[in-house]
Order: sequence, then structure tokens, then C-alpha cells
Amino acid sequence: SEEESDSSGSADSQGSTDAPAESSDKPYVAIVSKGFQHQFWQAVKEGAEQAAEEFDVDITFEGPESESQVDKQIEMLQAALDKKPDAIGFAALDSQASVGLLETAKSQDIPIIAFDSGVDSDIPLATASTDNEAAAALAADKMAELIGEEGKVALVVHDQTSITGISRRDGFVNQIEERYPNIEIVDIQYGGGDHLKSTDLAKAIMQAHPDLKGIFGSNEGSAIGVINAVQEMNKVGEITLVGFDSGKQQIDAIKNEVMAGAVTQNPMGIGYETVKAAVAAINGETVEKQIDTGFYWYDKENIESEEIQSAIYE
Amino acid sequence: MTKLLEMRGISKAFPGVQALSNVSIDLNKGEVLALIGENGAGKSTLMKILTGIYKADQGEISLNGEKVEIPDTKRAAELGISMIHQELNLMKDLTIAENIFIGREPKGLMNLFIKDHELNQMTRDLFNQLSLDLDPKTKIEQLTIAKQQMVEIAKALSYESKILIMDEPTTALTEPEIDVLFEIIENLKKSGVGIIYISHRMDELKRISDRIAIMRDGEYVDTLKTSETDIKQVIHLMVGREVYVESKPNIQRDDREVVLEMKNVSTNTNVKGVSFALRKGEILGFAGLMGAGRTEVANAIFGIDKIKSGEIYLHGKKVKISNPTQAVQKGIGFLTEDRKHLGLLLDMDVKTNVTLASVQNFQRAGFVQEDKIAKTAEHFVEKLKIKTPSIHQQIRFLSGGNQQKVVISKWLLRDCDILIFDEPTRGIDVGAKGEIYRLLEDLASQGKSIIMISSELPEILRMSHRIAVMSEGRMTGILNALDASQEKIMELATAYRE
Amino acid sequence: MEAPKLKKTTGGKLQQFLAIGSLVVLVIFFSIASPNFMQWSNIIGILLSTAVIGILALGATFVIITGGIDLSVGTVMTLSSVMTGIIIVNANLPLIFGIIGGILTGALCGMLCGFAITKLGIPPFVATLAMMMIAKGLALVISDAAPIYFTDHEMFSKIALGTIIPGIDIPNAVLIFFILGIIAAVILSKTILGRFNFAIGSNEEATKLSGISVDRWKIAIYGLAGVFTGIAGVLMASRLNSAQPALGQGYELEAIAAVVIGGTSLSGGKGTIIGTIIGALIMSVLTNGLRVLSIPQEWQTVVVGVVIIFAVYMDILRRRKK
Amino acid sequence: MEAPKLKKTTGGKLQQFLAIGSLVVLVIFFSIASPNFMQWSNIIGILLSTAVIGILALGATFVIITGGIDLSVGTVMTLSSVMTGIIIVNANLPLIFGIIGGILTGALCGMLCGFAITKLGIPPFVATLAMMMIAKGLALVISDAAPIYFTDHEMFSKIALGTIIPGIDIPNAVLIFFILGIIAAVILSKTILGRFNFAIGSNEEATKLSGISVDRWKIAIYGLAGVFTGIAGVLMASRLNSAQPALGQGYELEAIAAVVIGGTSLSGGKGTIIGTIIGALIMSVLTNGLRVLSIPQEWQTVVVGVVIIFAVYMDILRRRKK
Ligand SMILES: Nc1ncnc2c1ncn2[C@@H]1O[C@H](COP(=O)(O)OP(=O)(O)OP(=O)(O)O)[C@@H](O)[C@H]1O
Ligand SMILES: Nc1ncnc2c1ncn2[C@@H]1O[C@H](COP(=O)(O)OP(=O)(O)OP(=O)(O)O)[C@@H](O)[C@H]1O
Ligand SMILES: [Mg+2]
Ligand SMILES: [Mg+2]
Repeated sequence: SEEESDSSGSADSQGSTDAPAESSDKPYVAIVSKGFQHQFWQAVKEGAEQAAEEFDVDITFEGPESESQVDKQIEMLQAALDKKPDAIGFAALDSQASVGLLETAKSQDIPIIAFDSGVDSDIPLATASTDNEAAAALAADKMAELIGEEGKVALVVHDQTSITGISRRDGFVNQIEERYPNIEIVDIQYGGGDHLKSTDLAKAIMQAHPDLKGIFGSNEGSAIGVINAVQEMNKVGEITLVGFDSGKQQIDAIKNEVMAGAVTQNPMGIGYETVKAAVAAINGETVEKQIDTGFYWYDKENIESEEIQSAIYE
Repeated sequence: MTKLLEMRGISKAFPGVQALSNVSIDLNKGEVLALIGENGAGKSTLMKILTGIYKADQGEISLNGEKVEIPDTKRAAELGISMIHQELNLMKDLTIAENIFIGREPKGLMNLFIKDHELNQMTRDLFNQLSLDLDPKTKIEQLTIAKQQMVEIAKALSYESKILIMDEPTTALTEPEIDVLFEIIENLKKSGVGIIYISHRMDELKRISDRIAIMRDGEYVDTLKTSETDIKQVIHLMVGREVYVESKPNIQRDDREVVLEMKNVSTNTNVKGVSFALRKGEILGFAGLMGAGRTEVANAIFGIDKIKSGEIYLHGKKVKISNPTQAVQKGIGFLTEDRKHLGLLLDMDVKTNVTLASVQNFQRAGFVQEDKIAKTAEHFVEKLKIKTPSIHQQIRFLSGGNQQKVVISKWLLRDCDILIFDEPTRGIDVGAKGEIYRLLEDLASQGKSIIMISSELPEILRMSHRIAVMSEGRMTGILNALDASQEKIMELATAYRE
Repeated sequence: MEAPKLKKTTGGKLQQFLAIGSLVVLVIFFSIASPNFMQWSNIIGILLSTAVIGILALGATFVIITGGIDLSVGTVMTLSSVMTGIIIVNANLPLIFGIIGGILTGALCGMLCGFAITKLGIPPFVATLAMMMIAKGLALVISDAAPIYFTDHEMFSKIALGTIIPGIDIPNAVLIFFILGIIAAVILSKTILGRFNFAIGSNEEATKLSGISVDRWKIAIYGLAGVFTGIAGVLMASRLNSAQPALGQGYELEAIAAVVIGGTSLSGGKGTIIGTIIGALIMSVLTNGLRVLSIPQEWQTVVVGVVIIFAVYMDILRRRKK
Repeated sequence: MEAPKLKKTTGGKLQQFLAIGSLVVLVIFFSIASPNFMQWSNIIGILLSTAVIGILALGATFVIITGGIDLSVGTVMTLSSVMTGIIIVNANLPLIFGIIGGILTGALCGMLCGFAITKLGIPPFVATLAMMMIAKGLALVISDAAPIYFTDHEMFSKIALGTIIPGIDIPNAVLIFFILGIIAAVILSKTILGRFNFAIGSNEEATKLSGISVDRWKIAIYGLAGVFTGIAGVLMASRLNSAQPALGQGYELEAIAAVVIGGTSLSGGKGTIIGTIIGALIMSVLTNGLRVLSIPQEWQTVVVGVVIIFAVYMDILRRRKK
């Protein structure tokens, strides 16, 4: 889709996202995501763009600035509908709040493909997602293993109310509580995914609990905050860090053994599968209802493996 | 007979200043009591106590023989006391009518909705009584200071109070408005209203006051019957020393070089084809009625108002001055008539205000030389007898007249070749006026050229070498001081008035 | 005082008429640029997305005209919707109680701000900043940091999204916004409260000297703004069919921006409701238009910034010409 | 007449001395409440977390004293760090170019705001709001919405986290903050720029009529504030060892809050640098202390809100007593 420069004349630098539906005969898939600035969503976008090129469709990709902006996302979905797309990819910040628009889409015969944590409704034809809770539970298992199944751990979570924040937090906490009675969760704080705030916050947690054995950072920004914190407090090696998502700093920290390892979803896979399913739906093909894009634990040992390399991003 | 008002033994200290100590005055029905004293003597403070703005430390107030407490302005209004403040206190974004009847609007429907039509009609009726010609729906910010002053007066009158305080009501007014005001005062007297009248214009005292109460340095001096005293004596009691009265020799400066010339200048504001020349060492008086456009001429010179047509020459060279910075760089200084809004940094101290226009001269490599500033400020405080506890005092806390002296100092310090003084003695006491006259004359004799806009004809006549008279934006004549008189000026000033 | 201040003379009404100009230009531009823009559903979408911010902005207009500012509107709105949710869903009381409860929450928060500002002398910025934080925390505390869903109270979502005029597909939220706009305009221009509002913003000292109890009126004004905030909260909850406890932060800036773009001065004393409505519409037309044009999101913010400068500058030029 | 004079001269110092009071009370409280609070590492942590916001607040102090406001500091800071990243990492130029580039970016954005405010007559709120959006978008555009990592430029992280004084474990960022504080205080109180800054904030019209080119000075002041913003951006990038293009929004409110809590008046003409520093410290001590006490986060915001009201009220009471 890069070749066409559109009528509004604004866009070449941003590659394929700016293709307007009306200036092309290609099918158009509007993707409304949960975010767009953060690395994770940029990786989803990249996967989606890959698929768009492969299947020769136009896409647009947008999302609100933070995962609490339920209403902004709805406005984006509304605007997307008004553009009469051939299909919509949608990762709901709050499924309930979007029910009305999803029904509108259904009545207009616009197929919906859900992605990321999905949409709690039977309107979407397919859902390309991973199980955040299970992924966080895996992180909890790894944490427990690394600290010898006992001691104090804390969480730095990116959001207190969004689905990803809640399910990663709960996935981790529940797993620890169910499986590892000797591990105590001493603190859960929320840093909004802001690297700097997460750093200061993780430092305060370490300050409050000098005997802390591990910290889990629930997304890239939180994980980097945790990494910065142990470095600034000179406690590298003393505290076991488990992260989530990827990104260069996290990968480096894992390679340098500052962080023990992290769970990653497959954001590019999510984006790719979403568009792929959308194209299939446009062409009237049947699509698989659940497309599990998976999640992986990666650490120093397996980071170079092909499977991991395809799931992580720098 | 019981007095309408008695204030007994009033004392008031501001942190560090004894503004009033043991002051007593009284007022009869149907009487005008003039309250005079130097700048900072405590006149305004005394009146603010009477209207509940300040609380006296000591002393009592009785109305018709009954002791009263006045904790706030609301109570004062209820007791039938209203005041025209020295500093304008209007809400500039509201209309004239809205200002005058604020808090007393005619209300309909559940006492929530304002009947604007009625409100405007009430205002019109009021203006008719006072023979004022203003549209009630005009916003205050569109009015000149003089008109704002008239609105303040109308507002105070609208309360139909038993006691009316006028704190320097005429500083912004010209003769015709003053005549109107005095006529109003006569009528009020007849209906039994007691009036306390504060002014620094000594010539007014004889015209309207019945008695004169004199204050000095926060203390009560004496009360005299106007008919039994002469002004000289009053001034002496008030100032406690001789004042500068010597009248300048009216030398003509026609032979001198022309430093500033306006040729047929018009602006979008209120200047219509004005031409005049200002010579070196000359004091050129600008006379005219309110709204004549004198301030606007100054604005045009100073680069505040855009010039639509015509030219300005400085030292024979045509110049274009598009903002005040350029004007000052070209050696022009402008003392504005609205000192509160356009002249002073009220929250800053005396020394900063005095040196504001010349900070460049008090710096080395961008750093301000505080000691030099302090020394200079001290010098001016002394020279102009600015009554302030120190040069570190915030301007806000100075009395009106002393604030004016600070603005004058600012321009004296700047050392401009051409100085435009718009109402320079506004609110300044007789003693200090004398000092300022002397200063202006000194400046002129040093070769500075001065445009002095003033609404006080005696002042204009006394100070000017020549007198330019304006009417409705036009220059109607330039008189030689030697053959000028009040009558000739008024004739020219009303040339374009019907 | 005359010369530098002479900028404002006549043309108050004309000027607003012209401020609509910027809006019209935007609408025309987007209509030409994209056939999808000028569609009933999109227009309704724009109006719907204006409603909540617009109502916040209506309240903020009153506060800003006093010369104050209200940073708390975003999170107080959230607190109001959570309160509505608790009353309706958790306590299972009739809708009307929830609605009134939400509005009262807003009013109470507003009056508390007014109290802190007048009686304690805290600057409006600080007082409302503190209220912003307090409301944000409380919304999370009382909701247990989880959304409250109105799914079992079907009527509730009709408040915002139902259509009361048969045949015409205008959601109630939009109607409510315009009705509130009219009410706000009437309050501001025809009532005592409006008059004192301008008087306080114009010269608080002089207003006080005129014997008006400025403190009490200010508390009333902040309380009134709180009522608008509360209504916005209820509408937000209804529209999302859920009370979202983490929403709202950042809305205060959007609301203030709408007010200021609409020509109300942050230094107080000047402002109009119609200006605020136009300001809010400019913002949402711009956001929507750029989305419909599929401009990349990072460029959207840049364009919005540039257009705001441009629109306000045009407005200033027009006024100067007067 | 000592007293009113006292306010401005000796009292000025006394009052700030007392504003420190609130800070001291907080510190003592937290020290007693948690043994983990009063530890060197935590003190340093607090100071480090104050540095970035604190430096933004230093710049904002100048702007606020003119009677203006700068909403763009958060995202301009981000834009500056991205610019630094592009110069150092993408263009592979020496560190110093990156640092200067970042600072100049801040200065340029500041001056552009100043230009829009003075020459176009756009109100500061609108102009800087627009700049906020523009900078936000541009940061994403030029970084391709991806962080830029300084991992191959090891020295870079030393700018914020290295220690220049041998033996004493104070990170450079903290030193830089205090040095900038001193510089800012000197500029504000000893230079012409500072003098005109106060004059403009006190009465812009009167300043103009005294022949001072207010426009030029204002542009300079916004530019100076931009320099501080740029420095904050570089430090931020150094501390995170990466330029994060999506950060920064919201920092402007924290910076302004620090300024205002420090006693600087939003209506201009009044303010001190030491007040701003104390304001910033109060905020970060409070945040840190509550975290160290492991107070649940939703309650933290509530407590911060209440304490801010309380601290400012104490300050007002003390001043009134004078
Ligand atoms: N609010 C205040 N705080 C401190 N000092 C004040 C305050 N108000 C007045 N003063 C001081 O009290 C004294 C009396 O001031 P006041 O305004 O009553 O003088 P005045 O007689 O009205 O002078 P003028 O003729 O110049 O108007 C002055 O020294 C003044 O500086
Ligand atoms: N008929 C009018 N209608 C509206 N505005 C007017 C009218 N006449 C004059 N003005 C305004 O009044 C101002 C000029 O009056 P102003 O009183 O300042 O003149 P002046 O000669 O300087 O008198 P003063 O001695 O009072 O300063 C200008 O702002 C002008 O626009
Ligand atoms: Mg006085
Ligand atoms: Mg005049």
C-alpha cells in the first residue's frame, strides 16, 4: 500500500497506515487498537502492516493514548465505521461499552475481528489473542522457581483498571497465592507504563521492603522501570526481576542478567493474524473462531531461538 | 443640635505606619465639609474607616448622635453612607448601568432574573437628573477616565445617601463637568445631604465648602469656617511651611529650535488633523475639555495609537514611531494619566518603579546594580518628598499622591529630551504641586521640552509658555501665555461643541 | 487607559458570528476532503463526542469568567459517574436517585473547591488540583478500581443514547448538551448569578466594595460548575453503559481549551457560552475530521495544534479589525 | 512602617523559611512512620525523582511570573530527548552535539510559543497547548514512534546517573538540578531579565509604556524556560538511557503544581525559585513517603490532594499573620 499517496497530501513518512479507503479499490480494514504509542502496539501495527502488504489490502491503525480512555476508543470506532470499511479489527478496552457500535457494524455486515484480549461478545467472527492471565501465571511460576518458592515479591503494574493491567496482575497474584504459599506479595503499585514514574516507584518499593526478593513488571514501561530501579539502587543480582513484553532495553537487561526473563506475547503475530482473518472474512471464507497467538517465556538461554526471535521486538 | 456624623478619636495603624492618630471630625446636615491635607495625611484612610473598608483601632462613630458599628461596606450603605473612591473602582467589563446598580438590580421571576430594560431605564433617569449624556449600555472599558469618574459619581449618588464622601472627585474632570458636579452638590445640600469633600484643588474649596477640616501626618489639625478664612492660611496649616508659589516669568521661546512637530496628524482614535510645534526648552500646555483628544495626541506621538495620516518630525527629521520602546529610545517620555493601570507596577516596590524606564543604566553585563538603584531611589524620595517608609515599600500601600510622585520620578530619571506629562499633578497636594512646578520649570530651563496636558486651567495658565487648545479631536488654536486667559481658552475648547 | 485598551468596542455579537466562521471553514474543508465526513451518522458522532466535554466546558466557562480555573472537572466527572453506578447498580436504587446522586456529587465537589478558594484563600489552581487528585483517588476507592456495569438497568443507557424526538435520530446526550447550553447562556446573561459572575471576574475588589458577598457567590458558581460536571458524569456513564473509574484525567484541559478557544479570557470578566460551544465543536470536528481522513495518528495531534493556533489567530485578527 | 515592607524584604526570606516548614514536617512525619524513609539511598532517590520535574518547574517559574503559563513543557521535554537521541544515536554525532541539540530544541519551542503569544496575540494557554500537541506529535514522527536507545553510547547515561564528586554518592542529575536552581535564582533576582520578568507580570501595559520591549523580553523568557525544558529532556533521556517518545504528557501539570505550591502566583508578578524547589520537593517527598509506607495507590492520590491543600493553607495563615 505504500505506492499510493493519498488525497489529503499528508503522509508518506508513515508508510502504509495512511491509505484512505476511498482512494483505492483495495479492501480496507480499519483497526482500532487499545493504544498506539507504546512499543507493544507499534509491534502489533507492524504485524498488521506486514499482512496488509502480503494480502494487498489497505489498513488504518489507531488507538487511544492510554488504556483508560474507553470513550475515546469508542469515538475512534465510530469514526472507523463511518469510513465504511470492509472489515474492522478491534481490541476492546471495555467490551460492554462498545456493544452498541459492534451491533451497528453487524447490521451493516462489516465483519469484526477481535484481537489482543478480545471482545467479550459473540459478534466478532474471530479473535486473535493471547491469554494475559495465563501469561502472567507463567511469569509467576518462573518467579517462584527463581526465588526458591519463598520470600517477598512486589508488582509494578502499568494500569489499575484496564483489562491487560488487571488480568496480568490477577494472573500473577492468583498463581502465587494458589501455588506458592511461602511467597508473600507485599506491594502492588501502578506506574501508568511511564518509564520514569515506574522507576521511582520501584525504588520506593525496594526502599520499603529491603528484604524483597523479586519484582514483576507487567509491561514494557513497568519492566524497564524495575530494571532502572535495581540498577540505580545497586541491587543488580540481589533482586529477581521478571518482566513482560519485550523491547531493546528489556532484551539487553535479560542478556546482561539484570532481569531474569520475561513473558512475551506475540504482538506482531497478533497484528498479522488479525488482518489475515479480516481478509478471509471479506472474501467470505470461514475463519477460525479462536486464533491463539501464544505467549512465551524467554530468558538468556532461549532468547536467540527462532521462536522467541519472531515474537520479540526491539 | 445633633450632628449628622461625628467621628471621635479615630486611630488606625497599618503595620509600621500610624496612618491616623486620634482624629475627630463632624458633619452637619446639608453641609459640605472639605477635608484636606498633604498626600498621605490619612484622608482616604479616615473615609475608608467610615465606609467599613478598614476597621479603626480606636475611636467611635456616631450618626445623628447614635453610636454605630460599621464592619463592612454593606452596613455603610444601609446606614446611608456612600463614597466616591479616589481610585476608580469599577468593573470594566460591565456596562455603565450594570456598574451603577450592581447588587441592586431590578429583578423579576423568582428574584433570579434581571430586568435589564428597567435597569437601563433607571440609569437613564439618573443621568437625566444629573444632566449626564452617557449611554447606559456602554461598557466601562470603553470610557475615558473622566467619564469613568462621572460614572463613579453617579453611582455614589444613586444610593441617595444621607452622607456622601467624595475622595478627589475632580482630578479627572474638566471645567464643564466640574460645574455639573458642583451644581449637583448644591442640590444635595438643599435636600439635607452631608458631604465630605476631599480635594487638592484649593480653588474649589472656596466655591463649595462650608467648613474646612485640616489634617497633617495622620493627625487632626483644625476645622475652619470657609467664609472666615483665606486659602493661604489653610495651606499653611496643612503643609506647615511655605509653599512654592513664585510664578514663572513668561519668556517666549519662539526663537528656539523646534524639536517636535506634528503635521496634520490623524488617528483612528480621536485625533483629527492636528498640527503643532514644540520648541526646545518650552512648556507647551494642552488644554481642552474632557474627550478633546489630548491624551490621544500623546498616544500618537508615543507610538501607542497608529497614525492614519500626517507626519511627525523630531529635530526636523521625519520619524515613524510604532511603539513606546522606539519613542523612549528617541528621547520621548510619557507620563500617563491613568497611573494605576498604565503607570505603575502596584505590587512592586518604590525603587523598582522609579528605575523601571532606566534599568538599562543600572546594569552591568545584564546584572542589576541594586545599590545604585537604591541610592537613586533614595535621592528621588528625598527630592520629591515621597512619603514612604522606605524605598522597599510596595507602591500599592502609598497614598495616591505619593504614587503620582513615583511615576514622575520614573520619567525624570529617564532623562528624556521631550516629556509628555498627562495630568501630572493629578491628586497631588498643593505643597508637592509647587515642587513639581519647580521641577518642570527647571527641566525647561535645562533645555528639555515639555508637553503638559492638564485640565486645571490655572495650572495651564501658570506653567505654559504657550497653550494649545483642543476640541473634539481638533486643534482649535495655540495661544501665547501672555495673552491667554481662562475665557479665551474656554472659547477655543468649545469651538466644536454644540 | 483608553488607548491600549481600545481594542474592544462594538462587535461583540459580530465577533461570535465570525468565530463560527472557523468552524464552518473546517466543516466545509472536511466535507470536500472526504465523502464520509458529511454523513448523518458522522455528524451525530461528532455531536455525541462533543456532548460530554462540551458540558464540562459549559461549567468551566462560569469558573473561568470569575478569573478562576477548575482542574478538577475531569476526575470529578468520573467520581460522579462512579457514584451514579454505586447508587443504581450496587445499591439497586431507582435510576433517578443515581442521576441525582451523581449530579450532587459534582455540585458538592465544586462547592468544596469554592469553599477552599474563598474561605481558606487557596488559589483556584491549587484547590482544584487537589480536588482533582482527591476525586481521582476516591473514584478508584469507592468503585474498587473496577468498572460498574449498568447492563441490568437497560433504561440507563437510554439517557445518553436514546432518542426522545420520534423519527429524528438525535441521541439524547446531544439534546441535553444543547439544552444545557441554552440554560447556561440564560444564567450567564440574564440572572443575578451571571451578572455577579462577570463582576467578580472583572474586578473582585470593586464588587466586594459594592456590598456583594463575593465569597458566597463564588461558592455558588463553583457549585454550579459542579452541577454541569455531575451531569457530564451521568451522561458519560450512560453512554459507556458503565462507570469507568480511571477515566477523566486530561478532560479538564480539553474543557478549558474549548472555553479559551471560544474566546473566554482566562483572566476573567469576559466570555460567552456560545463561544464555548463553538470552541468545543471546533475541537471535535477537527479530531473527527482528521480521523475520517485517515491521517496518521501522530500527525493528527500536530495538525490539531497548528489549526488551533490558526483558528485563534484568525479570530484575533478579525477582532483587531473592528 | 516595617510590616508591609517586611513582606517584601526580610519577610520574604522568613516566609520561605516557613514554607520549608511544611516540607520539614512531612520529612519528620515520614521518618517516624517508616524506618526505611530516612536512608541515604531513599533521600537520593527522592532528589533524583525531583530533578526532572524540578527543572521543568524552574523554567515554568519564569513563565508563570510573567502571568503566563506553559502547558507544553511535558511534551517539549520529550521532543528534546528524542532530538538528542536522533543526533547521538541515529546520526552518530558526539554526545555534546546531542545535548546541545536537545537544549536548543527546547529553547526553540519556547521561543515559538513566545512568538505566538507576543506577535500573534494568542493567549499563553492556547499557544502552549498547541505547542504541547505539536511537540507530542513531532516526537512520535521523528522517532518513528519507537524509543531510541543510548546503549552503545555508554557515557550518555553518566550525565544523569554518574557521580562527579568523588566519594559522595550524589548523582549528577541532582547536582545539575541544584546548580540550575541557583542559576535560575540568580537570573530571577539579579539580572535585567529577572527584573523585567517581574515587571511584565506585575503590569505589562505599564512596562510597555516605560519603553521596554515587552515582546522581545517575553520571547526571551519563554525561550529561557525552553532551555530548562530541553535540559530536563536530556536528563530524562540519560536517566532512562533511552529517548521515549510517548512520555511526558501530564508532566506540565506537575511542574506547574510545584511552582504554585511554592507560592508563585498564577496571576503573575510574584514568585521565587526557592519556593519552586520547595514545592517540587514537597510533591516528591509526599509521593515517595506514601509509597514507602505502602499506602494503596488510590489512597495516595487522595492523601496528596489533602496534604497540598493543607500545606498551602498553612503557608497562607503564616503570611496573613505578618
Ligand atoms: N493598606 C495600607 N497598608 C499600609 N499602609 C497604608 C495602607 N493604606 C494607606 N497606607 C498609608 O497610610 C497613610 C495614609 O494614607 P491615605 O491614603 O489615607 O492618605 P491620603 O491623605 O488619602 O493621601 P492622598 O492625598 O495622597 O490621597 C500613608 O502613609 C499610606 O502610605
Ligand atoms: N463622542 C465620543 N464617543 C466615543 N468615544 C469618544 C468620543 N469622544 C471621545 N471619545 C474617546 O475619548 C477619548 C478621548 O478623551 P480623553 O478624555 O482621553 O481626551 P483628553 O483630551 O485627553 O481628555 P482628558 O483630559 O480627560 O484626558 C478617546 O478614547 C476617544 O476615543
Ligand atoms: Mg487619598
Ligand atoms: Mg486624557
